[in-house]
Amino acid sequence: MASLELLGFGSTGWGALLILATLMTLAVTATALAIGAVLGAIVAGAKLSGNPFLVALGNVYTTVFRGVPELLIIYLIYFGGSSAVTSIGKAMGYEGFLGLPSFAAGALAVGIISGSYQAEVFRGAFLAISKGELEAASAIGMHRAMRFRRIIMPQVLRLAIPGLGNVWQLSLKDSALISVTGLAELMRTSQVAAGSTRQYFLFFIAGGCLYLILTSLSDRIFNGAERRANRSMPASAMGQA
Amino acid sequence: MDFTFLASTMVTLLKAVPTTLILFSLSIFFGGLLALVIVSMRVSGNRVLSGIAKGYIFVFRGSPLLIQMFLVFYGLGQFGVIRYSFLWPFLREPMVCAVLSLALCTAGYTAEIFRGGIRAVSPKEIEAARSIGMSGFLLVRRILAPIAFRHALPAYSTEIVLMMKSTALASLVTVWEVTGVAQRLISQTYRTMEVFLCAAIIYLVLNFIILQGMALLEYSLSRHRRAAPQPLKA
Amino acid sequence: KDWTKATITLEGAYAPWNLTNADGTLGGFEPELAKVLCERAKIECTLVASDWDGMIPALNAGKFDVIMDALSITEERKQVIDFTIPYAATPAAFATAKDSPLAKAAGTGATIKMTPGQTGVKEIDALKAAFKGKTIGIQAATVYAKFVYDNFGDIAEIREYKTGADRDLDLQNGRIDLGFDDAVYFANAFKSANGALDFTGPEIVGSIWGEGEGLGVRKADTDLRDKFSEAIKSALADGTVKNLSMKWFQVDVSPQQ
Amino acid sequence: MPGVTRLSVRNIRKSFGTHEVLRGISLDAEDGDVISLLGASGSGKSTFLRCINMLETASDGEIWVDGEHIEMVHKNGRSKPASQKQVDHIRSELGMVFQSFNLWSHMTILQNVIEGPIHVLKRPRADCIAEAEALLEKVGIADKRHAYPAHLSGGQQQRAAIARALAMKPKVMLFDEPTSALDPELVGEVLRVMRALAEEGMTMLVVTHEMSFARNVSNRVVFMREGLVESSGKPDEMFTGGATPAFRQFIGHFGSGQ
Amino acid sequence: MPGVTRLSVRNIRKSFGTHEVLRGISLDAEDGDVISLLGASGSGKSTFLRCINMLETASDGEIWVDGEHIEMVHKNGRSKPASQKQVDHIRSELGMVFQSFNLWSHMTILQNVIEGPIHVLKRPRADCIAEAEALLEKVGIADKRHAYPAHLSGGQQQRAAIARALAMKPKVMLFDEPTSALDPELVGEVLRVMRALAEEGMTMLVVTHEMSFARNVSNRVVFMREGLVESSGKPDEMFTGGATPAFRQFIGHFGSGQ
Ligand SMILES: Nc1ncnc2c1ncn2[C@@H]1O[C@H](COP(=O)(O)OP(=O)(O)OP(=O)(O)O)[C@@H](O)[C@H]1O
Ligand SMILES: Nc1ncnc2c1ncn2[C@@H]1O[C@H](COP(=O)(O)OP(=O)(O)OP(=O)(O)O)[C@@H](O)[C@H]1O
Ligand SMILES: [Mg+2]
Ligand SMILES: [Mg+2]
Repeated sequence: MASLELLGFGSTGWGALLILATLMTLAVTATALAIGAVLGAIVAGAKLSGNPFLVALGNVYTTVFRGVPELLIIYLIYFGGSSAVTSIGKAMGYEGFLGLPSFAAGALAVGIISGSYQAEVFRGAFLAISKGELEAASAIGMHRAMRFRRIIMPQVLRLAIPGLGNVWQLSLKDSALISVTGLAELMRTSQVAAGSTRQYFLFFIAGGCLYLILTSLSDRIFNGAERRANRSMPASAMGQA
Repeated sequence: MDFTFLASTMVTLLKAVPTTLILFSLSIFFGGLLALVIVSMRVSGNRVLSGIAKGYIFVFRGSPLLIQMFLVFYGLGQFGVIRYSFLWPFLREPMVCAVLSLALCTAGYTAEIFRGGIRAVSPKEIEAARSIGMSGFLLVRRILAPIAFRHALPAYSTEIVLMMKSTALASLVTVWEVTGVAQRLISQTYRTMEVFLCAAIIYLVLNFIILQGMALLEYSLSRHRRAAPQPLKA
Repeated sequence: KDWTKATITLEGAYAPWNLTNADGTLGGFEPELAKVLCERAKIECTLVASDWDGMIPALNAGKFDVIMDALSITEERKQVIDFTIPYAATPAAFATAKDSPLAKAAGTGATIKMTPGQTGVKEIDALKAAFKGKTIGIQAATVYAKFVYDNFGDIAEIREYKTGADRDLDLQNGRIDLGFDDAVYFANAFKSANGALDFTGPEIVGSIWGEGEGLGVRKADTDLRDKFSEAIKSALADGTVKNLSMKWFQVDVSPQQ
Repeated sequence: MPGVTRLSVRNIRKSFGTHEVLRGISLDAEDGDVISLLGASGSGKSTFLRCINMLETASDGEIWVDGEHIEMVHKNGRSKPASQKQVDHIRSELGMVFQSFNLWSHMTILQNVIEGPIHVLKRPRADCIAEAEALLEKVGIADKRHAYPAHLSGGQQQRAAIARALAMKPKVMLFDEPTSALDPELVGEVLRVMRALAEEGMTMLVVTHEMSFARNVSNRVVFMREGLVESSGKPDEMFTGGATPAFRQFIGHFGSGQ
Repeated sequence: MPGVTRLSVRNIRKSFGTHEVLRGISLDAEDGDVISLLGASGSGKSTFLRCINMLETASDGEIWVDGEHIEMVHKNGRSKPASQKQVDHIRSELGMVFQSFNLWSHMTILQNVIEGPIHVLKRPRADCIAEAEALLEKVGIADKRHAYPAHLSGGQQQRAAIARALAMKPKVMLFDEPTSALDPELVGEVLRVMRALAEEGMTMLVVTHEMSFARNVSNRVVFMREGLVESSGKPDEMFTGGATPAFRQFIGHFGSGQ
């Protein structure tokens, strides 16, 4: 039971650090999801635009960022990004190092990856909107922008919620890879605690449980949002076969 | 760019591709089988079975694969019961453990994906089947499964690609696949970018092939949704 | 550039070289030594933790100025970064389960000295006979890995682990028969294995392990390297390194000149 | 063999939550009977058909199909069929054409039609195909047999659904608004098919809004209202003098519109 | 003000790929005209309505709405409207009730009805709500105003779609089978609403399979066949002696069925 003391909050307990790390994971993932939402919307727009050049560009984005291991993308942005920023600084006469902070680099990397998944989610949601409803909007004289704002947006958001829940789950786990940037998120803190105390199982299980807590909280939020958004849908459409 | 270095790196990494492919195909296969079991428990209507399935999905979807793999490989051996059981000769093998934990993890995801496919089957088509006297396995085999699989396919291709990338973690349990070899090369040469670039190209090509294959499968399974081959009669 | 400030990185999870305390502060042999070295070099140092995997690229990208993380001075590393003179040099040895038939192999308790590429050492040949057909676990991409491949690759199965800790767990689980690593590291690892593991065979020292562990700096920062080398020289000379080493390792790891 | 009772329903009740949709309906159909089921939207017509082939389980009442009694068990306030096997068997003797067709979207029209005969009745494939093609010919969509449901117009889908049900050679056919998606010309065609079936002695229960069918094809009209049989009788009686005020109001538009 | 031409269509043509669906259709509608558009399934009735409000762009032909000519540009073989602004404006003067209703699923019935008046016509919200409630009352679904479309029966959705179109106070209404989902009683009700609109002088173009509507409510019947107007005329003429053989065959079931 001495080992359990290690999880407590006293001077020898890792509880406080683990909680902080959990919050850090939450913050990184939430930031990444927001970045990904913007990128995803733009890429989905490009893929749906019908302009062959934009479509190709969108396809390259989603293929590359879904097809290349996440760790590599994080490396590219963390190190590649720093070199880029530093050389820009040099060009502008600043001597010395200008780096992307770990948090920014990590959130950006996970956000770019998450953007490739969100693009597909948004695209799927758009395609699921009934064509008839769009025509009905045209038929009363709504112009493009109004149609987008009044009819398309609200429905895309509703239809995208389950998909976004999955993307959140993916990003949550991708955020574990940001530990290579030294950011004290949950995975790294579990590893550091394990390495410092040599209690590998204790801290990996504790870390796993904290991830599960995050999952169950976010599941609850997404389920609630889905229920709310689906109040306009028939109950029977959600029953199982 | 140092092309001789890139070329020799590529050769080294390509030698690890078979390991990656074995990990990938075995875990997709066993994960898929397990997912079928779990999803049938999940939709069985039996509260105990469905509860077990829910718990399984929650745990394996909700925690990082890295932790799962660590616990399966290093954790199971801590128990004398397992170490002295008939299972140990299998569990001793790193490859078995790697495939086991990959399959356990993907089964959780895949079960959810299949369930989504099942939910998307129109209840009306099921009723039509019941109304001619179909039930049980016949109903599943002839109506439910084909329609559900078609619905689940896009999400399933994404999961397969994720799985290909997940095999990268197997070096944790001493199975040296492409990413592991790349990392080892990096700690020998410290040329991070070049080595990872080669690895990225390999994964990109593998995943591109997989996605094209899945798109082809999807296309051939969606004849009933495409525009009719012959012009519609007026 | 005049170095009045520098950032030193270490993993913070490689006890007892460096570790993180439950309150988040860094402790261990290296953080304490770093404090001494910085004082002597008159540099105001900041310690930051970072991941072992990205450490050398991050140094070259400029994220920090010095690596102090039990970093062995090797030829490969010298191609990409520069090193100070070593502040530690450790012996290496085999470990096995206490109840294993391989325990107390020939030469246990003795120390032998080896040079790079040396063959025909009789103690090693004795071990080769004893370890035939066994599985040896090593940490990938280390000097110890190269040694095991060179000397035992033809008679034993070799399994590479990403970290030493993973290998230790498998040694306890019985998946492998032997491990080979830094003896100081092992001595500490045995404590948490509740006495299930122990050394077997002789301790191996000498230039075969390179010069020892030094601070890593960017190649351009020769002035910084020299300042720290000076500080290390003085800390070795007055016994500071030895004292810290006894405190954390219970043995002296200062390099023997 | 007229006079054989093919379908017999006694006092069927069904509630959804607190809403009692069927409040005790009885009905008998003999060989060759064609019964029109009329009633306002929401009066429970579809629910009644669904209870007969047990897509819904009635809360109370008895059903006999071709003399076979459907066994039910009642356990803590809920009923369910005693044997899934019996249910499957009885369903294979009851043809159902759904209000919304419910064709299987992943199969061509021909595959839809042969599915039941091959896999439920386990008959030889070649025979099933030959018969299916004859049936598709009969309902006039033989040229569409290799098309998927999504590529057919509503009227064509409806006829495919009829062919699918007939391919099972049921003893009794249940039709739920079989002409709702059709233009007058096609309505005429489908009604011709149904009239032919009636002449071959098929027993049919037809939910319809098509008064001309009720009047000219069926030999009995049942008017449902709020979960009860409000009135029933021979079409001639119902559509002329003998109608109740409620039925008169229901057909008001039809009666006066022309 | 009878005599004002509200809608004028000249020689409209439309092809899908190689299939020419409309092959030159012309039509005029004056104030208060109620024109029934009849024709077999697939004869191009829906397509014709969709061309009028430019949901499809006709390959050829001219359209005037309330005297305003819709300008088209023809560029390398394809036509498109010259000004999207004019299209939006003209659409807001044309009401459309779709065959499949197309209610906005994420809005309640009331929100569906007030959406256009508030956001397209930019009228005060309070006025729009008051008028919407009156309209919903008129079509008999005021009690459902806070329900979402998916929770309504087909007949209720159809009436909501009519209310939504009327709320825009269009000069011309285009109806695509406005009674297809209704039982005879509701058909009667909806037809009453349309008759009232006709009496208020609304110009209407109605695709229908409801012969009694064509005969009793409309003042002109246009029969389409294979993308052409096969015949047209006053209902009395069309339904009695003056019909062409094709039209007689089309209404055959209706003519003889009773
Ligand atoms: N699954 C269900 N859950 C709750 N209520 C239901 C369900 N199915 C039907 N109802 C209700 O039962 C009543 C009868 O429905 P039913 O479909 O039998 O009507 P119907 O007579 O076939 O009408 P229609 O002519 O519109 O097809 C309706 O009020 C309907 O709202
Ligand atoms: N988008 C389209 N692409 C190709 N063909 C089409 C398209 N829309 C309609 N058609 C074809 O044009 C023809 C006319 O269709 P339309 O919907 O106008 O018929 P309709 O007269 O309204 O029939 P119904 O009474 O069944 O509604 C049909 O043969 C149809 O297959
Ligand atoms: Mg019904
Ligand atoms: Mg139409």
